[in-house]
Amino acid sequence: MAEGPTPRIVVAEADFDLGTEAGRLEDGPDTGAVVTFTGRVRDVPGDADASLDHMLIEHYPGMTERALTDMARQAAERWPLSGVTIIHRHGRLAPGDRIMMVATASRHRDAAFDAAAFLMDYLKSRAPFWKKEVTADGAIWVDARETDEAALDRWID
Amino acid sequence: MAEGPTPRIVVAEADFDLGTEAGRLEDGPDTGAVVTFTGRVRDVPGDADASLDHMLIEHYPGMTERALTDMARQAAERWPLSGVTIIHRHGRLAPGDRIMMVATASRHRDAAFDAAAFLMDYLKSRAPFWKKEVTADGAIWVDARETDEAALDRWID
Amino acid sequence: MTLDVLYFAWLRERIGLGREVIETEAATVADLVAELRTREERYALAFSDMTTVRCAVDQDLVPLDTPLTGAREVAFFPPMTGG
Amino acid sequence: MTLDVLYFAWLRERIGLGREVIETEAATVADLVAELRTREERYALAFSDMTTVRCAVDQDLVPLDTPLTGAREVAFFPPMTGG
Repeated sequence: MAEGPTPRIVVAEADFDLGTEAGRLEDGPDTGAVVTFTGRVRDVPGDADASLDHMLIEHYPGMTERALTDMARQAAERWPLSGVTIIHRHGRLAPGDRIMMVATASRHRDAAFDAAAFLMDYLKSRAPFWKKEVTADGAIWVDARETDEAALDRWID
Repeated sequence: MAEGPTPRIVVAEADFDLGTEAGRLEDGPDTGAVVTFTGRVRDVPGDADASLDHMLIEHYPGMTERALTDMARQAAERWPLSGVTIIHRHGRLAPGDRIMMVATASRHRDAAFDAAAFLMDYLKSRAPFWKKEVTADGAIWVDARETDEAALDRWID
Repeated sequence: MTLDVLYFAWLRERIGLGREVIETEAATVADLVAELRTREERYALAFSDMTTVRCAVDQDLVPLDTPLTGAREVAFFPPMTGG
Repeated sequence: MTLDVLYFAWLRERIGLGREVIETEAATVADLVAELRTREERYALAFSDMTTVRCAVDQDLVPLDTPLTGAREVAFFPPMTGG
Protein backbone atom coordinates (compact mmCIF):
# COMPACT_ATOMS: atom_id res chain seq x y z
CA MET A 1 0.00 0.00 0.00
CA ALA A 2 2.88 2.35 -0.75
CA GLU A 3 0.53 4.41 -2.90
CA GLY A 4 -2.59 3.48 -0.96
CA PRO A 5 -4.64 5.51 1.46
CA THR A 6 -3.89 5.70 5.17
CA PRO A 7 -6.51 3.46 6.74
CA ARG A 8 -8.66 4.87 9.51
CA ILE A 9 -8.79 2.31 12.34
CA VAL A 10 -10.85 2.97 15.46
CA VAL A 11 -11.29 0.56 18.38
CA ALA A 12 -13.35 2.19 21.10
CA GLU A 13 -16.26 1.88 23.47
CA ALA A 14 -17.92 4.94 21.97
CA ASP A 15 -20.54 4.86 19.22
CA PHE A 16 -19.74 6.25 15.76
CA ASP A 17 -21.69 8.20 13.15
CA LEU A 18 -22.10 6.40 9.85
CA GLY A 19 -22.82 9.53 7.83
CA THR A 20 -19.74 11.30 9.17
CA GLU A 21 -17.54 8.28 8.54
CA ALA A 22 -18.81 7.76 4.99
CA GLY A 23 -18.45 11.51 4.39
CA ARG A 24 -14.72 11.36 5.16
CA LEU A 25 -14.27 8.76 2.44
CA GLU A 26 -16.22 10.74 -0.16
CA ASP A 27 -13.66 13.50 -0.16
CA GLY A 28 -11.21 12.01 -2.65
CA PRO A 29 -11.27 13.67 -6.10
CA ASP A 30 -11.42 10.32 -7.86
CA THR A 31 -13.85 8.58 -5.51
CA GLY A 32 -16.93 7.39 -7.35
CA ALA A 33 -18.16 4.67 -5.01
CA VAL A 34 -18.38 4.27 -1.24
CA VAL A 35 -19.57 1.01 0.36
CA THR A 36 -20.33 0.73 4.06
CA PHE A 37 -21.16 -2.26 6.19
CA THR A 38 -22.61 -1.73 9.64
CA GLY A 39 -23.09 -4.51 12.17
CA ARG A 40 -25.64 -4.11 14.93
CA VAL A 41 -26.67 -5.98 18.05
CA ARG A 42 -29.80 -7.89 17.11
CA ASP A 43 -32.67 -7.82 19.59
CA VAL A 44 -33.00 -11.57 19.14
CA PRO A 45 -29.93 -13.54 20.25
CA GLY A 46 -28.64 -16.39 18.13
CA ASP A 47 -29.52 -19.48 20.13
CA ALA A 48 -30.84 -18.40 23.49
CA ASP A 49 -34.49 -18.75 24.37
CA ALA A 50 -34.52 -15.64 26.48
CA SER A 51 -34.25 -12.23 24.82
CA LEU A 52 -30.92 -10.44 24.89
CA ASP A 53 -30.28 -8.09 27.77
CA HIS A 54 -26.90 -6.88 26.56
CA MET A 55 -23.75 -7.97 24.82
CA LEU A 56 -20.19 -7.75 26.13
CA ILE A 57 -17.36 -7.44 23.63
CA GLU A 58 -13.83 -8.23 24.75
CA HIS A 59 -10.77 -7.57 22.61
CA TYR A 60 -6.98 -7.81 22.71
CA PRO A 61 -5.66 -4.23 22.92
CA GLY A 62 -2.64 -3.77 20.73
CA MET A 63 -3.18 -6.84 18.60
CA THR A 64 -6.62 -5.61 17.58
CA GLU A 65 -5.28 -2.41 16.02
CA ARG A 66 -2.42 -4.33 14.36
CA ALA A 67 -4.78 -6.94 12.88
CA LEU A 68 -7.25 -4.34 11.57
CA THR A 69 -4.49 -2.19 10.09
CA ASP A 70 -3.00 -5.25 8.40
CA MET A 71 -6.41 -6.18 6.90
CA ALA A 72 -6.89 -2.65 5.60
CA ARG A 73 -3.43 -2.76 4.00
CA GLN A 74 -4.14 -6.11 2.37
CA ALA A 75 -7.39 -4.75 0.95
CA ALA A 76 -5.64 -1.68 -0.42
CA GLU A 77 -3.05 -3.90 -2.10
CA ARG A 78 -5.69 -6.02 -3.81
CA TRP A 79 -8.07 -3.26 -4.94
CA PRO A 80 -7.55 0.35 -6.05
CA LEU A 81 -8.99 2.02 -2.97
CA SER A 82 -8.96 5.73 -2.19
CA GLY A 83 -10.02 5.14 1.41
CA VAL A 84 -10.56 2.41 4.02
CA THR A 85 -12.16 2.72 7.46
CA ILE A 86 -12.63 0.03 10.09
CA ILE A 87 -14.36 0.83 13.38
CA HIS A 88 -15.15 -1.74 16.06
CA ARG A 89 -16.62 -1.10 19.47
CA HIS A 90 -15.95 -3.06 22.64
CA GLY A 91 -17.45 -3.17 26.12
CA ARG A 92 -21.16 -3.31 26.91
CA LEU A 93 -23.65 -2.92 24.07
CA ALA A 94 -27.45 -2.96 24.19
CA PRO A 95 -29.80 -4.46 21.59
CA GLY A 96 -30.00 -2.10 18.63
CA ASP A 97 -26.54 -0.63 19.27
CA ARG A 98 -24.06 -0.47 16.41
CA ILE A 99 -21.15 -2.89 16.89
CA MET A 100 -18.83 -2.06 14.03
CA MET A 101 -18.48 -0.75 10.52
CA VAL A 102 -16.19 -1.04 7.55
CA ALA A 103 -16.21 1.47 4.71
CA THR A 104 -14.32 1.42 1.43
CA ALA A 105 -13.99 4.07 -1.27
CA SER A 106 -12.87 3.52 -4.84
CA ARG A 107 -13.25 4.79 -8.35
CA HIS A 108 -15.53 1.93 -9.29
CA ARG A 109 -18.19 -0.06 -7.51
CA ASP A 110 -16.77 -3.56 -7.84
CA ALA A 111 -13.55 -2.70 -6.00
CA ALA A 112 -15.48 -0.99 -3.20
CA PHE A 113 -17.91 -3.91 -2.81
CA ASP A 114 -15.26 -6.64 -2.96
CA ALA A 115 -12.91 -4.87 -0.57
CA ALA A 116 -15.70 -4.33 1.99
CA ALA A 117 -16.76 -8.00 1.80
CA PHE A 118 -13.10 -9.07 2.12
CA LEU A 119 -12.62 -6.90 5.20
CA MET A 120 -15.74 -8.31 6.82
CA ASP A 121 -14.72 -11.90 6.16
CA TYR A 122 -11.24 -11.32 7.61
CA LEU A 123 -12.48 -9.30 10.53
CA LYS A 124 -14.96 -12.03 11.56
CA SER A 125 -12.26 -14.70 11.83
CA ARG A 126 -8.95 -12.88 12.24
CA ALA A 127 -9.53 -9.84 14.45
CA PRO A 128 -9.28 -10.57 18.19
CA PHE A 129 -12.81 -9.78 19.37
CA TRP A 130 -15.05 -12.06 21.42
CA LYS A 131 -18.75 -11.60 22.04
CA LYS A 132 -20.69 -12.67 25.09
CA GLU A 133 -24.48 -12.59 25.11
CA VAL A 134 -26.16 -11.87 28.43
CA THR A 135 -29.80 -12.91 28.90
CA ALA A 136 -32.02 -13.52 31.93
CA ASP A 137 -30.83 -17.16 31.75
CA GLY A 138 -27.17 -16.22 32.08
CA ALA A 139 -24.19 -15.32 29.95
CA ILE A 140 -22.81 -17.29 27.03
CA TRP A 141 -19.81 -16.76 24.79
CA VAL A 142 -20.88 -16.65 21.14
CA ASP A 143 -19.53 -19.62 19.20
CA ALA A 144 -17.51 -18.99 16.07
CA ARG A 145 -19.40 -20.14 12.99
CA GLU A 146 -17.67 -22.57 10.67
CA THR A 147 -19.15 -20.66 7.75
CA ASP A 148 -17.20 -17.60 8.86
CA GLU A 149 -13.91 -19.47 8.69
CA ALA A 150 -14.90 -21.01 5.35
CA ALA A 151 -15.72 -17.55 3.97
CA LEU A 152 -12.00 -16.75 3.89
CA ASP A 153 -11.35 -19.39 1.25
CA ARG A 154 -12.80 -17.30 -1.53
CA TRP A 155 -10.10 -14.67 -1.07
CA ILE A 156 -7.16 -17.06 -1.41
CA ASP A 157 -5.55 -16.60 -4.79
CA MET B 1 -42.23 -10.06 -1.38
CA ALA B 2 -45.51 -10.81 0.36
CA GLU B 3 -43.64 -10.99 3.67
CA GLY B 4 -40.88 -8.60 2.60
CA PRO B 5 -40.25 -5.02 3.65
CA THR B 6 -41.82 -2.07 1.87
CA PRO B 7 -38.98 -0.67 -0.21
CA ARG B 8 -38.14 3.01 0.14
CA ILE B 9 -37.74 4.45 -3.39
CA VAL B 10 -36.78 8.10 -3.87
CA VAL B 11 -36.16 9.81 -7.23
CA ALA B 12 -35.47 13.50 -6.68
CA GLU B 13 -33.21 16.43 -7.44
CA ALA B 14 -32.49 16.92 -3.75
CA ASP B 15 -29.49 15.47 -1.93
CA PHE B 16 -29.96 12.80 0.73
CA ASP B 17 -28.33 12.04 4.06
CA LEU B 18 -26.60 8.68 4.21
CA GLY B 19 -26.61 8.44 8.00
CA THR B 20 -30.34 9.16 8.19
CA GLU B 21 -31.11 6.67 5.46
CA ALA B 22 -29.00 3.89 6.99
CA GLY B 23 -30.53 4.70 10.37
CA ARG B 24 -34.03 3.99 9.04
CA LEU B 25 -32.91 0.49 8.07
CA GLU B 26 -31.28 -0.24 11.42
CA ASP B 27 -34.60 -0.07 13.22
CA GLY B 28 -35.75 -3.65 12.60
CA PRO B 29 -35.52 -5.92 15.67
CA ASP B 30 -33.79 -8.67 13.71
CA THR B 31 -31.47 -6.47 11.62
CA GLY B 32 -27.84 -7.39 12.20
CA ALA B 33 -26.28 -6.02 9.02
CA VAL B 34 -26.76 -2.89 6.92
CA VAL B 35 -24.87 -2.37 3.64
CA THR B 36 -24.90 0.93 1.79
CA PHE B 37 -23.53 1.88 -1.59
CA THR B 38 -23.17 5.56 -2.46
CA GLY B 39 -22.32 6.78 -5.95
CA ARG B 40 -20.71 10.20 -6.35
CA VAL B 41 -19.78 12.51 -9.23
CA ARG B 42 -16.05 12.08 -9.69
CA ASP B 43 -14.02 15.24 -10.20
CA VAL B 44 -12.26 13.54 -13.10
CA PRO B 45 -14.57 12.63 -15.98
CA GLY B 46 -14.27 9.25 -17.63
CA ASP B 47 -12.82 10.05 -21.04
CA ALA B 48 -12.72 13.81 -21.46
CA ASP B 49 -9.45 15.71 -21.35
CA ALA B 50 -11.00 18.73 -19.70
CA SER B 51 -12.10 18.55 -16.07
CA LEU B 52 -15.77 18.10 -15.34
CA ASP B 53 -17.85 21.25 -14.86
CA HIS B 54 -21.08 19.49 -14.02
CA MET B 55 -23.19 16.45 -14.79
CA LEU B 56 -26.77 16.36 -16.01
CA ILE B 57 -28.91 13.35 -15.19
CA GLU B 58 -32.05 12.73 -17.17
CA HIS B 59 -34.61 10.07 -16.27
CA TYR B 60 -37.98 8.72 -17.36
CA PRO B 61 -40.49 9.82 -14.72
CA GLY B 62 -42.94 7.06 -13.92
CA MET B 63 -40.89 4.26 -15.43
CA THR B 64 -37.99 5.07 -13.10
CA GLU B 65 -40.00 4.50 -9.95
CA ARG B 66 -41.56 1.34 -11.43
CA ALA B 67 -38.16 -0.08 -12.40
CA LEU B 68 -36.56 0.68 -9.02
CA THR B 69 -39.52 -0.74 -7.09
CA ASP B 70 -39.40 -3.88 -9.20
CA MET B 71 -35.67 -4.30 -8.53
CA ALA B 72 -36.20 -3.87 -4.79
CA ARG B 73 -38.96 -6.51 -4.88
CA GLN B 74 -36.74 -8.94 -6.77
CA ALA B 75 -33.96 -8.47 -4.22
CA ALA B 76 -36.36 -9.07 -1.33
CA GLU B 77 -37.56 -12.28 -2.99
CA ARG B 78 -34.02 -13.61 -3.37
CA TRP B 79 -32.61 -12.64 0.01
CA PRO B 80 -34.13 -12.40 3.51
CA LEU B 81 -34.10 -8.59 3.78
CA SER B 82 -35.63 -6.52 6.54
CA GLY B 83 -35.24 -3.29 4.54
CA VAL B 84 -34.35 -1.93 1.09
CA THR B 85 -33.76 1.68 0.08
CA ILE B 86 -32.94 3.03 -3.39
CA ILE B 87 -32.38 6.76 -3.91
CA HIS B 88 -31.31 8.32 -7.22
CA ARG B 89 -30.95 12.01 -7.97
CA HIS B 90 -31.55 13.70 -11.32
CA GLY B 91 -30.90 17.15 -12.75
CA ARG B 92 -27.67 19.09 -12.42
CA LEU B 93 -24.92 17.72 -10.16
CA ALA B 94 -21.48 19.16 -9.41
CA PRO B 95 -18.24 17.22 -8.91
CA GLY B 96 -18.28 15.66 -5.45
CA ASP B 97 -22.08 15.56 -5.28
CA ARG B 98 -23.76 12.31 -4.32
CA ILE B 99 -25.65 10.73 -7.25
CA MET B 100 -27.43 7.80 -5.70
CA MET B 101 -27.45 5.19 -2.99
CA VAL B 102 -28.78 1.74 -2.29
CA ALA B 103 -29.05 0.30 1.19
CA THR B 104 -30.02 -3.18 2.32
CA ALA B 105 -30.67 -4.58 5.78
CA SER B 106 -30.70 -8.21 6.79
CA ARG B 107 -30.06 -10.58 9.64
CA HIS B 108 -26.72 -11.65 8.17
CA ARG B 109 -23.99 -9.96 6.23
CA ASP B 110 -23.97 -12.11 3.10
CA ALA B 111 -27.59 -11.36 2.25
CA ALA B 112 -27.08 -7.63 2.75
CA PHE B 113 -23.91 -7.57 0.63
CA ASP B 114 -25.29 -9.69 -2.20
CA ALA B 115 -28.59 -7.82 -2.37
CA ALA B 116 -26.81 -4.44 -2.53
CA ALA B 117 -24.49 -5.63 -5.32
CA PHE B 118 -27.47 -7.09 -7.18
CA LEU B 119 -29.39 -3.81 -6.92
CA MET B 120 -26.39 -1.85 -8.21
CA ASP B 121 -25.90 -4.17 -11.17
CA TYR B 122 -29.57 -3.97 -12.14
CA LEU B 123 -29.82 -0.25 -11.55
CA LYS B 124 -26.82 0.45 -13.81
CA SER B 125 -28.34 -1.31 -16.81
CA ARG B 126 -32.09 -1.44 -16.18
CA ALA B 127 -33.16 1.81 -14.55
CA PRO B 128 -33.93 4.62 -17.02
CA PHE B 129 -31.26 7.18 -16.14
CA TRP B 130 -28.87 8.85 -18.55
CA LYS B 131 -25.80 10.88 -17.63
CA LYS B 132 -24.32 13.78 -19.58
CA GLU B 133 -20.91 15.16 -18.67
CA VAL B 134 -20.36 18.86 -19.29
CA THR B 135 -16.79 20.16 -19.60
CA ALA B 136 -15.23 23.29 -21.09
CA ASP B 137 -14.96 21.31 -24.34
CA GLY B 138 -18.69 20.65 -24.53
CA ALA B 139 -21.25 18.13 -23.41
CA ILE B 140 -21.15 14.39 -23.98
CA TRP B 141 -23.57 11.60 -23.10
CA VAL B 142 -21.84 8.93 -21.03
CA ASP B 143 -21.58 5.64 -22.92
CA ALA B 144 -22.96 2.50 -21.36
CA ARG B 145 -20.17 0.10 -20.43
CA GLU B 146 -20.38 -3.44 -21.74
CA THR B 147 -19.07 -4.63 -18.39
CA ASP B 148 -22.19 -3.19 -16.76
CA GLU B 149 -24.46 -5.23 -18.99
CA ALA B 150 -22.28 -8.33 -18.49
CA ALA B 151 -22.48 -7.86 -14.70
CA LEU B 152 -26.12 -8.95 -14.81
CA ASP B 153 -25.19 -12.46 -15.93
CA ARG B 154 -24.01 -13.50 -12.50
CA TRP B 155 -27.51 -13.05 -11.09
CA ILE B 156 -29.23 -15.33 -13.60
CA ASP B 157 -30.16 -18.62 -11.96
CA MET C 1 -54.01 3.55 -32.82
CA THR C 2 -52.86 6.66 -30.95
CA LEU C 3 -49.53 6.42 -29.12
CA ASP C 4 -47.59 8.72 -26.84
CA VAL C 5 -44.02 8.40 -28.11
CA LEU C 6 -41.20 9.56 -25.80
CA TYR C 7 -37.52 10.18 -26.51
CA PHE C 8 -34.71 10.48 -23.97
CA ALA C 9 -31.05 11.58 -23.85
CA TRP C 10 -29.39 11.86 -27.28
CA LEU C 11 -32.45 10.43 -29.03
CA ARG C 12 -34.43 13.37 -27.66
CA GLU C 13 -31.73 15.79 -28.79
CA ARG C 14 -31.41 14.36 -32.30
CA ILE C 15 -35.16 14.23 -32.88
CA GLY C 16 -35.60 17.63 -31.25
CA LEU C 17 -38.47 16.80 -28.97
CA GLY C 18 -39.14 14.73 -25.87
CA ARG C 19 -42.70 13.63 -26.54
CA GLU C 20 -45.18 13.49 -29.38
CA VAL C 21 -48.51 11.89 -30.17
CA ILE C 22 -48.41 9.56 -33.15
CA GLU C 23 -51.27 7.97 -35.07
CA THR C 24 -50.03 4.65 -36.46
CA GLU C 25 -51.03 1.17 -37.59
CA ALA C 26 -47.57 -0.29 -36.80
CA ALA C 27 -47.85 -3.87 -35.48
CA THR C 28 -44.60 -3.91 -33.54
CA VAL C 29 -42.04 -1.50 -32.08
CA ALA C 30 -39.74 -2.29 -35.03
CA ASP C 31 -42.54 -1.39 -37.48
CA LEU C 32 -43.01 1.91 -35.65
CA VAL C 33 -39.27 2.64 -35.91
CA ALA C 34 -39.35 1.88 -39.66
CA GLU C 35 -42.29 4.26 -40.05
CA LEU C 36 -40.57 7.04 -38.06
CA ARG C 37 -37.38 6.65 -40.10
CA THR C 38 -39.24 7.51 -43.33
CA ARG C 39 -40.71 10.67 -41.85
CA GLU C 40 -37.75 13.00 -41.68
CA GLU C 41 -33.95 13.00 -41.77
CA ARG C 42 -33.65 13.61 -38.00
CA TYR C 43 -35.63 10.42 -37.25
CA ALA C 44 -33.54 8.43 -39.76
CA LEU C 45 -30.43 9.76 -38.05
CA ALA C 46 -31.66 9.00 -34.53
CA PHE C 47 -32.62 5.46 -35.47
CA SER C 48 -29.65 4.74 -37.76
CA ASP C 49 -28.01 2.24 -35.38
CA MET C 50 -30.59 0.28 -33.47
CA THR C 51 -27.94 -1.55 -31.42
CA THR C 52 -27.67 1.67 -29.41
CA VAL C 53 -31.42 2.12 -28.98
CA ARG C 54 -33.51 0.63 -26.18
CA CYS C 55 -37.28 0.66 -25.97
CA ALA C 56 -40.02 0.57 -23.35
CA VAL C 57 -43.71 -0.11 -23.98
CA ASP C 58 -45.95 1.24 -21.25
CA GLN C 59 -42.84 1.71 -19.09
CA ASP C 60 -41.58 -1.87 -19.37
CA LEU C 61 -38.26 -2.49 -21.07
CA VAL C 62 -39.00 -4.71 -24.10
CA PRO C 63 -37.29 -6.07 -27.25
CA LEU C 64 -37.87 -4.31 -30.57
CA ASP C 65 -40.07 -7.09 -31.97
CA THR C 66 -42.68 -6.52 -29.23
CA PRO C 67 -46.25 -6.12 -30.55
CA LEU C 68 -47.95 -2.77 -29.96
CA THR C 69 -51.37 -4.30 -29.31
CA GLY C 70 -53.00 -2.32 -26.51
CA ALA C 71 -49.96 -0.08 -26.05
CA ARG C 72 -50.46 3.53 -24.92
CA GLU C 73 -46.89 4.79 -24.43
CA VAL C 74 -43.71 3.89 -26.31
CA ALA C 75 -40.31 5.27 -25.30
CA PHE C 76 -36.96 5.23 -27.09
CA PHE C 77 -33.62 5.86 -25.39
CA PRO C 78 -29.95 4.87 -25.36
CA PRO C 79 -28.61 2.17 -23.03
CA MET C 80 -29.06 3.31 -19.46
CA THR C 81 -26.17 4.85 -17.55
CA GLY C 82 -27.51 5.41 -14.04
CA GLY C 83 -25.88 4.48 -10.79
CA MET D 1 12.88 -17.14 29.19
CA THR D 2 10.29 -14.80 30.70
CA LEU D 3 6.95 -14.52 28.88
CA ASP D 4 3.86 -12.39 29.31
CA VAL D 5 1.02 -14.86 28.88
CA LEU D 6 -2.46 -13.47 28.16
CA TYR D 7 -5.87 -15.18 28.23
CA PHE D 8 -9.10 -13.90 26.68
CA ALA D 9 -12.82 -14.70 26.75
CA TRP D 10 -13.69 -18.10 28.30
CA LEU D 11 -10.01 -19.03 28.59
CA ARG D 12 -9.56 -16.02 30.84
CA GLU D 13 -12.63 -17.01 32.85
CA ARG D 14 -11.60 -20.67 33.25
CA ILE D 15 -8.04 -19.86 34.24
CA GLY D 16 -9.22 -17.01 36.44
CA LEU D 17 -6.81 -14.34 35.24
CA GLY D 18 -6.16 -12.29 32.16
CA ARG D 19 -2.40 -11.99 32.29
CA GLU D 20 0.55 -13.57 34.10
CA VAL D 21 4.31 -13.65 33.82
CA ILE D 22 5.73 -17.13 33.24
CA GLU D 23 9.30 -18.38 33.44
CA THR D 24 9.65 -21.24 31.00
CA GLU D 25 12.04 -23.18 28.79
CA ALA D 26 9.28 -24.34 26.44
CA ALA D 27 10.52 -24.50 22.84
CA THR D 28 7.13 -24.05 21.14
CA VAL D 29 3.64 -22.80 21.95
CA ALA D 30 2.49 -26.43 22.18
CA ASP D 31 5.22 -27.15 24.73
CA LEU D 32 4.08 -24.17 26.76
CA VAL D 33 0.51 -25.45 26.70
CA ALA D 34 1.69 -28.89 27.88
CA GLU D 35 3.58 -27.23 30.74
CA LEU D 36 0.59 -25.11 31.77
CA ARG D 37 -1.72 -28.14 31.73
CA THR D 38 0.40 -29.86 34.39
CA ARG D 39 0.27 -26.85 36.70
CA GLU D 40 -3.30 -26.87 37.94
CA GLU D 41 -6.70 -28.32 37.16
CA ARG D 42 -8.02 -24.98 35.84
CA TYR D 43 -5.30 -24.87 33.16
CA ALA D 44 -5.92 -28.51 32.23
CA LEU D 45 -9.60 -27.66 31.86
CA ALA D 46 -8.98 -24.52 29.81
CA PHE D 47 -6.64 -26.36 27.43
CA SER D 48 -8.58 -29.65 27.30
CA ASP D 49 -9.71 -29.20 23.68
CA MET D 50 -7.08 -27.42 21.65
CA THR D 51 -9.30 -27.33 18.52
CA THR D 52 -11.13 -24.47 20.25
CA VAL D 53 -7.98 -22.57 21.26
CA ARG D 54 -6.19 -20.03 19.10
CA CYS D 55 -2.82 -18.49 19.82
CA ALA D 56 -0.88 -15.29 19.07
CA VAL D 57 2.84 -14.78 19.59
CA ASP D 58 3.79 -11.13 19.93
CA GLN D 59 0.33 -10.22 18.62
CA ASP D 60 0.50 -12.29 15.43
CA LEU D 61 -1.91 -15.20 15.01
CA VAL D 62 0.23 -18.37 14.72
CA PRO D 63 -0.13 -22.18 14.71
CA LEU D 64 0.51 -24.11 17.92
CA ASP D 65 3.81 -25.57 16.72
CA THR D 66 5.36 -22.11 16.45
CA PRO D 67 8.76 -21.78 18.19
CA LEU D 68 8.96 -19.38 21.12
CA THR D 69 12.47 -18.19 20.26
CA GLY D 70 12.63 -14.48 20.97
CA ALA D 71 8.96 -14.28 21.97
CA ARG D 72 7.88 -11.77 24.63
CA GLU D 73 4.09 -12.13 24.68
CA VAL D 74 1.93 -15.20 24.10
CA ALA D 75 -1.86 -15.01 24.07
CA PHE D 76 -4.48 -17.78 24.17
CA PHE D 77 -8.11 -17.29 23.20
CA PRO D 78 -11.10 -18.98 21.56
CA PRO D 79 -11.88 -18.54 17.84
CA MET D 80 -12.68 -14.89 17.19
CA THR D 81 -16.28 -13.72 16.94
CA GLY D 82 -16.07 -10.05 16.03
CA GLY D 83 -17.94 -8.22 13.29
